[in-house]
Amino acid sequence: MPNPFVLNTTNREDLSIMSIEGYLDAHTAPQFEEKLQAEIEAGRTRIVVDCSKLSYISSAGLGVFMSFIEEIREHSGDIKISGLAPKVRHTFEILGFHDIFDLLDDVQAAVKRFEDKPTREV
Amino acid sequence: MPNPFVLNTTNREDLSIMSIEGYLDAHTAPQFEEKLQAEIEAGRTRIVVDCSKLSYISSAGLGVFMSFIEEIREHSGDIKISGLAPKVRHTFEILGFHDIFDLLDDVQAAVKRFEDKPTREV
Amino acid sequence: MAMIERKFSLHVPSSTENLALIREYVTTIGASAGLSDSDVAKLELAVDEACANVIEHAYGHDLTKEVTVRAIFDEDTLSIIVEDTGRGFDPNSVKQEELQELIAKHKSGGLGLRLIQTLMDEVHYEIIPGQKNELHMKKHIRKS
Amino acid sequence: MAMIERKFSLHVPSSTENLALIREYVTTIGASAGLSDSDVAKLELAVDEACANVIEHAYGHDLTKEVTVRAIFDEDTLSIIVEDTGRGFDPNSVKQEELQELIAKHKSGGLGLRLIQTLMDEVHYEIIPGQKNELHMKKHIRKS
Ligand SMILES: Nc1ncnc2c1ncn2[C@@H]1O[C@H](COP(=O)(O)OP(=O)(O)O)[C@@H](O)[C@H]1O
Ligand SMILES: Nc1ncnc2c1ncn2[C@@H]1O[C@H](COP(=O)(O)OP(=O)(O)O)[C@@H](O)[C@H]1O
Repeated sequence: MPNPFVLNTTNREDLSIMSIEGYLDAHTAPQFEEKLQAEIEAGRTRIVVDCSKLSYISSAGLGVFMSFIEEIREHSGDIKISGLAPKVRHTFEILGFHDIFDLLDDVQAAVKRFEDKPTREV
Repeated sequence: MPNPFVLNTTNREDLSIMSIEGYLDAHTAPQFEEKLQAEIEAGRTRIVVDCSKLSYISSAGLGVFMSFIEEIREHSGDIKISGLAPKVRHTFEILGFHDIFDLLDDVQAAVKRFEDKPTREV
Repeated sequence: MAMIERKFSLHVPSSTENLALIREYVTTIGASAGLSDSDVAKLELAVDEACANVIEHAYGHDLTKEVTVRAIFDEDTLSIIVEDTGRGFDPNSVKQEELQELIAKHKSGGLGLRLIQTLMDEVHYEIIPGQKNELHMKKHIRKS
Repeated sequence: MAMIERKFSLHVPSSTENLALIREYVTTIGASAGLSDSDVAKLELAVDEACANVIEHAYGHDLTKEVTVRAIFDEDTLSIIVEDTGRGFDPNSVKQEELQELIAKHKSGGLGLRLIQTLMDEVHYEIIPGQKNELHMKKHIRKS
Protein backbone atom coordinates (compact mmCIF):
# COMPACT_ATOMS: atom_id res chain seq x y z
CA MET A 1 0.00 0.00 0.00
CA PRO A 2 1.36 3.41 -0.89
CA ASN A 3 0.26 5.05 2.34
CA PRO A 4 0.55 2.55 5.18
CA PHE A 5 -0.88 3.79 8.46
CA VAL A 6 -1.73 1.62 11.42
CA LEU A 7 -3.31 2.76 14.68
CA ASN A 8 -3.73 0.64 17.81
CA THR A 9 -5.28 1.68 21.11
CA THR A 10 -4.65 -0.14 24.39
CA ASN A 11 -6.52 0.85 27.53
CA ARG A 12 -4.44 0.33 30.66
CA GLU A 13 -6.13 1.32 33.95
CA ASP A 14 -6.83 5.04 33.56
CA LEU A 15 -4.43 5.49 30.62
CA SER A 16 -4.99 5.08 26.90
CA ILE A 17 -1.94 4.13 24.89
CA MET A 18 -2.36 4.87 21.20
CA SER A 19 0.43 3.59 18.98
CA ILE A 20 0.66 5.05 15.50
CA GLU A 21 2.71 3.52 12.72
CA GLY A 22 3.74 4.57 9.21
CA TYR A 23 2.82 7.90 7.64
CA LEU A 24 0.67 10.48 9.40
CA ASP A 25 -0.17 12.96 6.64
CA ALA A 26 -3.23 14.76 5.28
CA HIS A 27 -4.51 11.40 4.03
CA THR A 28 -4.26 9.46 7.28
CA ALA A 29 -4.68 12.25 9.90
CA PRO A 30 -8.53 11.97 9.81
CA GLN A 31 -8.29 8.37 11.11
CA PHE A 32 -6.12 9.49 14.00
CA GLU A 33 -8.42 12.43 14.71
CA GLU A 34 -11.46 10.16 14.85
CA LYS A 35 -9.86 7.75 17.32
CA LEU A 36 -8.58 10.52 19.55
CA GLN A 37 -12.04 12.12 19.54
CA ALA A 38 -13.56 8.78 20.55
CA GLU A 39 -11.20 8.47 23.54
CA ILE A 40 -12.12 11.96 24.74
CA GLU A 41 -15.83 11.29 24.30
CA ALA A 42 -15.40 8.14 26.38
CA GLY A 43 -13.95 10.35 29.11
CA ARG A 44 -10.43 8.99 28.61
CA THR A 45 -8.17 12.04 28.63
CA ARG A 46 -4.88 10.56 29.89
CA ILE A 47 -3.32 9.55 26.60
CA VAL A 48 0.14 8.32 25.59
CA VAL A 49 0.77 8.47 21.86
CA ASP A 50 3.54 6.00 21.08
CA CYS A 51 5.27 7.22 17.89
CA SER A 52 8.17 4.77 17.91
CA LYS A 53 7.01 3.29 14.60
CA LEU A 54 5.95 6.58 13.04
CA SER A 55 8.17 7.28 10.04
CA TYR A 56 6.70 10.58 8.84
CA ILE A 57 4.46 13.39 10.05
CA SER A 58 3.19 16.47 8.26
CA SER A 59 1.29 19.48 9.63
CA ALA A 60 -1.99 17.61 9.18
CA GLY A 61 -0.79 15.11 11.81
CA LEU A 62 0.53 17.82 14.11
CA GLY A 63 -2.80 19.60 13.74
CA VAL A 64 -4.58 16.70 15.42
CA PHE A 65 -2.43 17.06 18.55
CA MET A 66 -2.90 20.84 18.44
CA SER A 67 -6.68 20.85 18.15
CA PHE A 68 -7.41 18.49 21.06
CA ILE A 69 -4.82 19.44 23.65
CA GLU A 70 -6.74 22.30 25.25
CA GLU A 71 -9.94 20.33 25.75
CA ILE A 72 -7.95 17.43 27.20
CA ARG A 73 -6.07 19.64 29.66
CA GLU A 74 -9.32 21.35 30.69
CA HIS A 75 -10.37 17.87 31.82
CA SER A 76 -7.10 17.56 33.79
CA GLY A 77 -5.76 15.08 31.27
CA ASP A 78 -2.82 15.27 28.90
CA ILE A 79 -1.27 13.85 25.74
CA LYS A 80 2.28 12.60 26.30
CA ILE A 81 4.17 11.77 23.13
CA SER A 82 6.81 9.03 23.16
CA GLY A 83 9.45 7.47 20.97
CA LEU A 84 9.80 10.09 18.22
CA ALA A 85 12.41 9.18 15.61
CA PRO A 86 14.87 12.05 15.01
CA LYS A 87 13.37 12.97 11.63
CA VAL A 88 9.83 13.13 13.06
CA ARG A 89 10.99 14.89 16.22
CA HIS A 90 12.57 17.58 14.08
CA THR A 91 9.16 18.41 12.56
CA PHE A 92 7.65 18.77 16.06
CA GLU A 93 10.50 21.06 17.06
CA ILE A 94 10.43 23.34 14.00
CA LEU A 95 6.92 24.38 14.98
CA GLY A 96 7.61 24.66 18.73
CA PHE A 97 5.57 21.62 19.78
CA HIS A 98 8.28 20.61 22.26
CA ASP A 99 7.36 23.69 24.33
CA ILE A 100 3.72 22.61 24.54
CA PHE A 101 3.92 18.82 24.72
CA ASP A 102 5.92 16.44 26.88
CA LEU A 103 8.06 14.41 24.50
CA LEU A 104 9.39 11.24 26.13
CA ASP A 105 11.83 8.57 25.04
CA ASP A 106 9.48 5.61 25.40
CA VAL A 107 6.04 4.54 26.61
CA GLN A 108 7.38 3.67 30.05
CA ALA A 109 8.78 7.18 30.54
CA ALA A 110 5.50 8.65 29.29
CA VAL A 111 3.48 6.58 31.77
CA LYS A 112 5.84 7.64 34.56
CA ARG A 113 5.46 11.31 33.54
CA PHE A 114 1.71 11.00 34.07
CA GLU A 115 2.43 10.09 37.71
CA ASP A 116 4.69 13.11 38.19
CA LYS A 117 2.72 15.59 36.11
CA PRO A 118 -0.82 14.49 35.16
CA THR A 119 -1.57 17.65 33.19
CA ARG A 120 0.00 20.98 32.13
CA GLU A 121 -1.10 24.54 31.71
CA VAL A 122 -1.70 25.19 28.04
CA MET B 1 20.90 7.24 -3.30
CA PRO B 2 18.09 6.37 -5.68
CA ASN B 3 19.86 3.43 -7.23
CA PRO B 4 21.90 1.64 -4.58
CA PHE B 5 24.14 -1.06 -5.94
CA VAL B 6 27.04 -2.64 -4.12
CA LEU B 7 29.44 -5.26 -5.46
CA ASN B 8 32.05 -7.16 -3.45
CA THR B 9 34.47 -9.79 -4.69
CA THR B 10 36.22 -12.29 -2.42
CA ASN B 11 38.82 -14.67 -3.79
CA ARG B 12 38.84 -18.00 -1.97
CA GLU B 13 41.38 -20.54 -3.24
CA ASP B 14 40.38 -21.16 -6.86
CA LEU B 15 36.91 -19.62 -6.48
CA SER B 16 35.73 -16.03 -6.84
CA ILE B 17 32.70 -15.10 -4.80
CA MET B 18 30.99 -11.97 -6.07
CA SER B 19 28.20 -10.66 -3.92
CA ILE B 20 25.82 -8.18 -5.47
CA GLU B 21 23.43 -6.02 -3.50
CA GLY B 22 20.54 -3.68 -4.35
CA TYR B 23 19.30 -3.04 -7.87
CA LEU B 24 20.89 -4.62 -10.94
CA ASP B 25 19.32 -2.68 -13.81
CA ALA B 26 20.45 -0.94 -17.00
CA HIS B 27 22.13 1.69 -14.84
CA THR B 28 24.19 -0.62 -12.64
CA ALA B 29 24.75 -3.64 -14.95
CA PRO B 30 27.86 -2.05 -16.56
CA GLN B 31 29.64 -2.11 -13.16
CA PHE B 32 28.88 -5.80 -12.75
CA GLU B 33 29.96 -6.51 -16.33
CA GLU B 34 33.28 -4.78 -15.78
CA LYS B 35 34.08 -6.74 -12.62
CA LEU B 36 33.09 -10.06 -14.16
CA GLN B 37 35.24 -9.27 -17.19
CA ALA B 38 38.19 -8.52 -14.88
CA GLU B 39 37.82 -11.89 -13.15
CA ILE B 40 37.86 -13.71 -16.47
CA GLU B 41 40.85 -11.75 -17.71
CA ALA B 42 42.67 -12.70 -14.51
CA GLY B 43 41.99 -16.34 -15.43
CA ARG B 44 39.44 -16.78 -12.61
CA THR B 45 36.53 -18.62 -14.20
CA ARG B 46 35.05 -20.45 -11.20
CA ILE B 47 32.60 -17.84 -9.97
CA VAL B 48 29.83 -17.84 -7.38
CA VAL B 49 27.49 -14.87 -7.64
CA ASP B 50 25.81 -14.41 -4.27
CA CYS B 51 22.48 -12.67 -4.89
CA SER B 52 21.07 -12.97 -1.38
CA LYS B 53 20.96 -9.17 -1.02
CA LEU B 54 19.86 -8.48 -4.59
CA SER B 55 16.41 -6.92 -4.49
CA TYR B 56 15.78 -6.38 -8.21
CA ILE B 57 17.10 -7.51 -11.57
CA SER B 58 16.12 -6.47 -15.09
CA SER B 59 17.17 -7.94 -18.44
CA ALA B 60 20.28 -5.72 -18.43
CA GLY B 61 21.49 -7.67 -15.38
CA LEU B 62 20.53 -11.04 -16.84
CA GLY B 63 22.35 -10.04 -20.01
CA VAL B 64 25.66 -9.91 -18.13
CA PHE B 65 25.28 -13.55 -17.06
CA MET B 66 24.20 -14.50 -20.58
CA SER B 67 27.09 -12.86 -22.42
CA PHE B 68 29.93 -14.37 -20.37
CA ILE B 69 28.75 -17.89 -19.66
CA GLU B 70 29.98 -19.49 -22.88
CA GLU B 71 33.49 -18.10 -22.61
CA ILE B 72 33.67 -19.17 -18.97
CA ARG B 73 32.54 -22.73 -19.72
CA GLU B 74 34.98 -22.95 -22.62
CA HIS B 75 37.64 -22.44 -19.95
CA SER B 76 36.09 -25.27 -17.90
CA GLY B 77 34.73 -22.76 -15.40
CA ASP B 78 31.18 -21.85 -14.45
CA ILE B 79 28.97 -19.23 -12.86
CA LYS B 80 26.86 -20.62 -10.00
CA ILE B 81 24.16 -18.30 -8.75
CA SER B 82 23.08 -18.42 -5.11
CA GLY B 83 20.50 -16.98 -2.74
CA LEU B 84 17.95 -15.55 -5.19
CA ALA B 85 14.96 -13.94 -3.46
CA PRO B 86 11.64 -15.26 -4.87
CA LYS B 87 10.90 -12.06 -6.78
CA VAL B 88 14.34 -12.04 -8.44
CA ARG B 89 14.27 -15.81 -9.05
CA HIS B 90 11.00 -15.37 -10.89
CA THR B 91 12.68 -13.06 -13.41
CA PHE B 92 15.43 -15.65 -14.05
CA GLU B 93 12.78 -18.33 -14.55
CA ILE B 94 10.54 -16.37 -16.93
CA LEU B 95 13.42 -16.27 -19.39
CA GLY B 96 14.56 -19.86 -18.87
CA PHE B 97 17.82 -19.06 -17.07
CA HIS B 98 17.20 -21.90 -14.61
CA ASP B 99 17.77 -24.35 -17.49
CA ILE B 100 21.17 -22.84 -18.26
CA PHE B 101 22.49 -21.86 -14.85
CA ASP B 102 22.83 -23.72 -11.55
CA LEU B 103 20.72 -21.78 -9.04
CA LEU B 104 21.62 -22.68 -5.44
CA ASP B 105 20.13 -21.76 -2.09
CA ASP B 106 23.27 -20.27 -0.61
CA VAL B 107 27.00 -19.70 -1.16
CA GLN B 108 27.88 -22.93 0.65
CA ALA B 109 25.69 -24.99 -1.68
CA ALA B 110 27.17 -23.16 -4.67
CA VAL B 111 30.73 -23.91 -3.53
CA LYS B 112 29.77 -27.55 -3.02
CA ARG B 113 28.23 -27.71 -6.52
CA PHE B 114 31.61 -26.68 -7.96
CA GLU B 115 33.10 -29.83 -6.40
CA ASP B 116 30.41 -32.05 -7.91
CA LYS B 117 30.07 -30.30 -11.23
CA PRO B 118 32.84 -27.82 -12.07
CA THR B 119 31.36 -26.85 -15.43
CA ARG B 120 28.37 -27.55 -17.72
CA GLU B 121 27.74 -27.92 -21.39
CA VAL B 122 26.22 -24.69 -22.68
CA MET C 1 32.27 19.86 -16.66
CA ALA C 2 29.12 21.96 -16.82
CA MET C 3 26.12 20.08 -15.54
CA ILE C 4 23.03 20.21 -17.70
CA GLU C 5 19.76 21.14 -16.08
CA ARG C 6 17.67 18.08 -15.34
CA LYS C 7 13.92 18.55 -15.59
CA PHE C 8 11.25 16.31 -14.14
CA SER C 9 7.51 16.61 -13.81
CA LEU C 10 4.80 14.59 -12.14
CA HIS C 11 1.05 14.97 -12.67
CA VAL C 12 -1.39 13.23 -10.33
CA PRO C 13 -5.11 13.41 -9.53
CA SER C 14 -5.93 15.83 -6.72
CA SER C 15 -6.36 13.42 -3.82
CA THR C 16 -4.50 13.11 -0.53
CA GLU C 17 -3.94 9.43 -1.29
CA ASN C 18 -1.36 10.58 -3.87
CA LEU C 19 0.74 12.51 -1.36
CA ALA C 20 2.81 9.39 -0.68
CA LEU C 21 3.64 9.14 -4.41
CA ILE C 22 4.58 12.81 -4.53
CA ARG C 23 6.86 12.39 -1.50
CA GLU C 24 8.65 9.41 -3.09
CA TYR C 25 9.12 11.40 -6.28
CA VAL C 26 10.71 14.44 -4.61
CA THR C 27 12.85 12.45 -2.19
CA THR C 28 14.30 10.37 -5.02
CA ILE C 29 15.02 13.49 -7.08
CA GLY C 30 16.43 15.28 -4.01
CA ALA C 31 18.88 12.42 -3.42
CA SER C 32 19.84 12.38 -7.14
CA ALA C 33 20.48 16.11 -6.97
CA GLY C 34 22.95 15.54 -4.14
CA LEU C 35 20.99 16.91 -1.16
CA SER C 36 21.94 15.60 2.29
CA ASP C 37 19.51 13.25 4.05
CA SER C 38 18.39 16.07 6.30
CA ASP C 39 17.73 18.38 3.34
CA VAL C 40 15.86 15.58 1.55
CA ALA C 41 13.61 15.30 4.63
CA LYS C 42 12.96 19.05 4.56
CA LEU C 43 12.15 18.95 0.86
CA GLU C 44 9.78 16.01 1.39
CA LEU C 45 7.82 17.86 4.06
CA ALA C 46 7.70 21.22 2.24
CA VAL C 47 6.42 19.66 -0.98
CA ASP C 48 3.87 17.53 0.91
CA GLU C 49 2.54 20.69 2.61
CA ALA C 50 2.36 22.57 -0.68
CA CYS C 51 0.50 19.74 -2.42
CA ALA C 52 -1.84 19.12 0.52
CA ASN C 53 -2.80 22.82 0.28
CA VAL C 54 -3.52 22.49 -3.43
CA ILE C 55 -5.66 19.38 -2.91
CA GLU C 56 -7.57 20.87 0.00
CA HIS C 57 -7.78 24.59 -0.71
CA ALA C 58 -7.21 25.09 -4.44
CA TYR C 59 -9.37 22.17 -5.58
CA GLY C 60 -11.51 21.26 -2.55
CA HIS C 61 -10.71 17.54 -2.94
CA ASP C 62 -11.98 17.39 -6.54
CA LEU C 63 -10.37 14.18 -7.79
CA THR C 64 -10.83 15.15 -11.45
CA LYS C 65 -8.35 18.02 -11.00
CA GLU C 66 -4.62 17.62 -11.44
CA VAL C 67 -1.67 18.54 -9.22
CA THR C 68 1.63 19.17 -11.01
CA VAL C 69 5.01 18.99 -9.33
CA ARG C 70 7.97 20.14 -11.45
CA ALA C 71 11.56 19.68 -10.38
CA ILE C 72 14.67 21.14 -11.99
CA PHE C 73 18.20 20.81 -10.74
CA ASP C 74 21.74 21.65 -11.74
CA GLU C 75 24.84 21.39 -9.56
CA ASP C 76 23.86 24.35 -7.36
CA THR C 77 20.12 24.38 -6.82
CA LEU C 78 17.06 22.17 -6.79
CA SER C 79 13.91 24.09 -7.74
CA ILE C 80 10.42 22.75 -7.20
CA ILE C 81 7.28 24.25 -8.67
CA VAL C 82 3.88 23.09 -7.44
CA GLU C 83 1.17 24.10 -9.89
CA ASP C 84 -2.59 24.22 -9.71
CA THR C 85 -5.35 25.78 -11.80
CA GLY C 86 -7.62 26.31 -8.80
CA ARG C 87 -9.15 29.37 -7.27
CA GLY C 88 -5.91 30.96 -6.13
CA PHE C 89 -5.40 33.09 -3.02
CA ASP C 90 -3.37 35.98 -1.70
CA PRO C 91 -0.51 34.52 0.30
CA ASN C 92 0.21 37.92 1.89
CA SER C 93 -3.25 38.13 3.41
CA VAL C 94 -2.93 34.79 5.20
CA LYS C 95 -2.56 35.60 8.89
CA GLN C 96 0.26 33.70 10.58
CA GLU C 97 -1.05 32.93 14.05
CA GLU C 98 1.11 31.87 16.97
CA LEU C 99 0.96 28.22 17.99
CA GLN C 100 -0.58 29.28 21.36
CA GLU C 101 -3.34 31.15 19.54
CA LEU C 102 -4.10 28.21 17.23
CA ILE C 103 -4.33 25.91 20.25
CA ALA C 104 -6.65 28.30 22.09
CA LYS C 105 -8.93 28.31 19.05
CA HIS C 106 -8.81 24.49 18.76
CA LYS C 107 -7.51 24.88 15.20
CA SER C 108 -6.16 21.83 13.40
CA GLY C 109 -4.55 23.81 10.58
CA GLY C 110 -2.55 26.91 9.85
CA LEU C 111 0.94 25.41 10.08
CA GLY C 112 1.65 24.59 6.44
CA LEU C 113 2.85 27.89 5.00
CA ARG C 114 5.23 28.57 7.89
CA LEU C 115 6.71 25.09 7.52
CA ILE C 116 7.33 25.67 3.82
CA GLN C 117 9.01 29.03 4.56
CA THR C 118 11.19 27.50 7.26
CA LEU C 119 12.21 24.37 5.36
CA MET C 120 13.11 25.84 1.98
CA ASP C 121 15.80 28.39 1.08
CA GLU C 122 13.66 30.49 -1.26
CA VAL C 123 9.88 30.56 -1.62
CA HIS C 124 7.56 32.67 -3.74
CA TYR C 125 4.10 32.44 -5.28
CA GLU C 126 3.07 33.35 -8.82
CA ILE C 127 -0.71 33.58 -8.81
CA ILE C 128 -3.05 34.24 -11.73
CA PRO C 129 -6.42 33.42 -10.10
CA GLY C 130 -8.55 30.97 -12.06
CA GLN C 131 -5.73 30.37 -14.52
CA LYS C 132 -2.56 29.13 -12.90
CA ASN C 133 -1.08 29.28 -9.43
CA GLU C 134 2.54 28.33 -8.89
CA LEU C 135 4.46 27.90 -5.68
CA HIS C 136 8.20 28.13 -6.40
CA MET C 137 10.58 26.68 -3.83
CA LYS C 138 14.37 26.36 -3.95
CA LYS C 139 16.88 24.37 -1.99
CA HIS C 140 20.60 25.09 -2.41
CA ILE C 141 22.79 22.05 -2.83
CA ARG C 142 25.69 22.15 -0.39
CA LYS C 143 28.91 20.68 -1.68
CA SER C 144 30.18 17.96 0.61
CA MET D 1 -20.18 3.32 -7.20
CA ALA D 2 -18.55 3.98 -10.55
CA MET D 3 -14.85 4.60 -10.20
CA ILE D 4 -13.46 7.59 -12.02
CA GLU D 5 -10.40 7.08 -14.19
CA ARG D 6 -7.26 8.20 -12.44
CA LYS D 7 -4.56 9.65 -14.66
CA PHE D 8 -0.92 10.11 -13.80
CA SER D 9 2.12 11.10 -15.80
CA LEU D 10 5.83 11.29 -15.13
CA HIS D 11 8.41 13.03 -17.32
CA VAL D 12 12.12 12.44 -16.67
CA PRO D 13 15.40 13.07 -18.49
CA SER D 14 16.50 10.15 -20.65
CA SER D 15 19.10 8.56 -18.41
CA THR D 16 19.31 5.10 -16.87
CA GLU D 17 19.86 6.76 -13.47
CA ASN D 18 16.16 7.68 -13.55
CA LEU D 19 14.97 4.08 -13.95
CA ALA D 20 14.78 3.73 -10.15
CA LEU D 21 12.45 6.75 -9.98
CA ILE D 22 10.28 5.33 -12.76
CA ARG D 23 10.05 1.99 -10.93
CA GLU D 24 8.96 3.66 -7.68
CA TYR D 25 6.34 5.62 -9.59
CA VAL D 26 4.74 2.61 -11.27
CA THR D 27 4.92 0.35 -8.24
CA THR D 28 3.18 2.94 -6.07
CA ILE D 29 0.48 3.46 -8.69
CA GLY D 30 0.15 -0.30 -9.20
CA ALA D 31 -0.48 -0.81 -5.47
CA SER D 32 -2.99 2.09 -5.43
CA ALA D 33 -4.79 0.50 -8.35
CA GLY D 34 -5.19 -2.69 -6.34
CA LEU D 35 -2.73 -5.00 -8.11
CA SER D 36 -1.37 -7.93 -6.12
CA ASP D 37 2.28 -7.80 -5.02
CA SER D 38 3.20 -10.25 -7.73
CA ASP D 39 1.47 -8.18 -10.41
CA VAL D 40 3.14 -5.03 -9.09
CA ALA D 41 6.51 -6.78 -9.53
CA LYS D 42 5.61 -7.71 -13.12
CA LEU D 43 4.53 -4.15 -13.86
CA GLU D 44 7.76 -2.79 -12.37
CA LEU D 45 9.92 -4.99 -14.59
CA ALA D 46 7.90 -4.44 -17.79
CA VAL D 47 7.97 -0.65 -17.43
CA ASP D 48 11.68 -0.67 -16.57
CA GLU D 49 12.39 -2.68 -19.74
CA ALA D 50 10.27 -0.35 -21.87
CA CYS D 51 11.97 2.76 -20.50
CA ALA D 52 15.47 1.28 -20.72
CA ASN D 53 14.76 0.65 -24.42
CA VAL D 54 13.68 4.25 -24.92
CA ILE D 55 16.79 5.59 -23.15
CA GLU D 56 19.15 3.29 -25.02
CA HIS D 57 17.60 2.78 -28.45
CA ALA D 58 15.18 5.66 -29.07
CA TYR D 59 17.45 8.38 -27.68
CA GLY D 60 20.94 6.83 -27.54
CA HIS D 61 21.48 8.06 -23.97
CA ASP D 62 20.84 11.73 -24.87
CA LEU D 63 20.14 13.25 -21.46
CA THR D 64 18.41 16.29 -22.97
CA LYS D 65 15.59 14.06 -24.24
CA GLU D 66 12.55 13.19 -22.16
CA VAL D 67 10.91 9.87 -21.30
CA THR D 68 7.19 10.01 -20.50
CA VAL D 69 5.36 7.34 -18.53
CA ARG D 70 1.59 7.74 -18.37
CA ALA D 71 -0.62 5.61 -16.13
CA ILE D 72 -4.40 5.40 -16.12
CA PHE D 73 -6.50 3.11 -13.99
CA ASP D 74 -10.12 2.41 -13.16
CA GLU D 75 -11.46 -0.55 -11.19
CA ASP D 76 -10.73 -3.06 -13.97
CA THR D 77 -7.51 -2.16 -15.71
CA LEU D 78 -4.22 -0.35 -15.26
CA SER D 79 -2.86 1.04 -18.55
CA ILE D 80 0.67 2.28 -18.97
CA ILE D 81 1.92 4.25 -21.96
CA VAL D 82 5.65 4.80 -22.41
CA GLU D 83 6.28 7.62 -24.88
CA ASP D 84 9.30 8.81 -26.74
CA THR D 85 9.94 11.14 -29.67
CA GLY D 86 12.99 9.22 -30.85
CA ARG D 87 13.82 7.44 -34.07
CA GLY D 88 11.17 4.75 -33.78
CA PHE D 89 11.44 1.17 -35.01
CA ASP D 90 9.40 -1.67 -36.41
CA PRO D 91 8.61 -4.01 -33.51
CA ASN D 92 7.55 -6.75 -35.95
CA SER D 93 10.94 -6.85 -37.60
CA VAL D 94 12.78 -7.45 -34.32
CA LYS D 95 13.96 -11.06 -34.43
CA GLN D 96 13.19 -12.95 -31.20
CA GLU D 97 16.16 -15.25 -30.74
CA GLU D 98 16.23 -18.26 -28.44
CA LEU D 99 18.19 -17.92 -25.20
CA GLN D 100 20.62 -20.60 -26.48
CA GLU D 101 21.27 -18.60 -29.62
CA LEU D 102 21.86 -15.37 -27.71
CA ILE D 103 24.35 -17.18 -25.45
CA ALA D 104 26.16 -18.70 -28.42
CA LYS D 105 26.55 -15.19 -29.88
CA HIS D 106 27.74 -13.76 -26.53
CA LYS D 107 24.85 -11.27 -26.67
CA SER D 108 24.04 -9.22 -23.60
CA GLY D 109 20.69 -7.99 -24.89
CA GLY D 110 17.60 -9.10 -26.72
CA LEU D 111 15.49 -10.12 -23.74
CA GLY D 112 13.48 -6.95 -23.08
CA LEU D 113 10.61 -7.20 -25.57
CA ARG D 114 9.84 -10.81 -24.69
CA LEU D 115 9.78 -9.93 -21.00
CA ILE D 116 7.31 -7.11 -21.65
CA GLN D 117 5.09 -9.47 -23.69
CA THR D 118 5.20 -12.13 -20.99
CA LEU D 119 4.63 -9.84 -18.02
CA MET D 120 1.75 -7.71 -19.28
CA ASP D 121 -1.77 -8.74 -20.33
CA GLU D 122 -1.95 -6.58 -23.47
CA VAL D 123 0.87 -4.90 -25.37
CA HIS D 124 0.93 -2.87 -28.56
CA TYR D 125 3.05 -0.18 -30.19
CA GLU D 126 1.85 2.99 -31.91
CA ILE D 127 4.78 4.31 -33.89
CA ILE D 128 5.03 7.51 -35.93
CA PRO D 129 8.79 7.58 -36.62
CA GLY D 130 10.47 10.86 -35.73
CA GLN D 131 7.26 12.16 -34.18
CA LYS D 132 5.97 9.99 -31.38
CA ASN D 133 6.37 6.36 -30.38
CA GLU D 134 4.09 4.86 -27.79
CA LEU D 135 4.24 1.49 -26.11
CA HIS D 136 0.83 0.67 -24.61
CA MET D 137 0.69 -1.97 -21.90
CA LYS D 138 -2.26 -3.16 -19.83
CA LYS D 139 -2.62 -5.16 -16.66
CA HIS D 140 -6.04 -6.42 -15.59
CA ILE D 141 -6.86 -5.88 -11.93
CA ARG D 142 -8.04 -9.11 -10.34
CA LYS D 143 -10.67 -8.69 -7.66
CA SER D 144 -9.56 -10.29 -4.41
N1 LIG E 1 -2.72 26.42 -3.03
C1 LIG E 1 -3.63 27.13 -2.33
N2 LIG E 1 -4.78 27.56 -2.91
C2 LIG E 1 -5.69 28.28 -2.21
N3 LIG E 1 -5.53 28.65 -0.93
C3 LIG E 1 -4.40 28.27 -0.28
C4 LIG E 1 -3.40 27.50 -0.94
N4 LIG E 1 -2.40 27.29 -0.06
C5 LIG E 1 -2.76 27.90 1.09
N5 LIG E 1 -3.96 28.49 0.96
C6 LIG E 1 -4.65 29.29 2.01
O1 LIG E 1 -3.72 29.62 3.03
C7 LIG E 1 -4.19 29.15 4.30
C8 LIG E 1 -3.03 28.74 5.20
O2 LIG E 1 -2.43 27.56 4.70
P1 LIG E 1 -1.58 26.64 5.66
O3 LIG E 1 -0.62 27.50 6.44
O4 LIG E 1 -0.96 25.56 4.85
O5 LIG E 1 -2.61 26.05 6.70
P2 LIG E 1 -3.84 25.04 6.45
O6 LIG E 1 -3.70 24.48 5.08
O7 LIG E 1 -3.68 24.02 7.49
O8 LIG E 1 -5.06 25.88 6.62
C9 LIG E 1 -5.18 28.05 3.98
O9 LIG E 1 -6.12 27.87 5.00
C10 LIG E 1 -5.79 28.55 2.69
O10 LIG E 1 -6.82 29.46 2.93
N1 LIG F 1 11.75 2.34 -27.91
C1 LIG F 1 12.54 1.82 -28.89
N2 LIG F 1 13.03 2.63 -29.87
C2 LIG F 1 13.81 2.13 -30.84
N3 LIG F 1 14.18 0.84 -30.93
C3 LIG F 1 13.73 -0.02 -30.00
C4 LIG F 1 12.89 0.43 -28.92
N4 LIG F 1 12.59 -0.65 -28.16
C5 LIG F 1 13.21 -1.71 -28.71
N5 LIG F 1 13.89 -1.36 -29.83
C6 LIG F 1 14.65 -2.27 -30.73
O1 LIG F 1 14.27 -3.60 -30.45
C7 LIG F 1 15.43 -4.39 -30.13
C8 LIG F 1 15.10 -5.47 -29.11
O2 LIG F 1 14.79 -4.87 -27.84
P1 LIG F 1 14.92 -5.75 -26.52
O3 LIG F 1 14.21 -7.03 -26.72
O4 LIG F 1 14.44 -4.91 -25.39
O5 LIG F 1 16.46 -6.07 -26.35
P2 LIG F 1 17.68 -5.08 -26.09
O6 LIG F 1 17.12 -3.76 -25.70
O7 LIG F 1 18.43 -5.72 -25.00
O8 LIG F 1 18.43 -5.06 -27.40
C9 LIG F 1 16.46 -3.39 -29.66
O9 LIG F 1 17.78 -3.86 -29.82
C10 LIG F 1 16.14 -2.19 -30.54
O10 LIG F 1 16.75 -2.32 -31.80
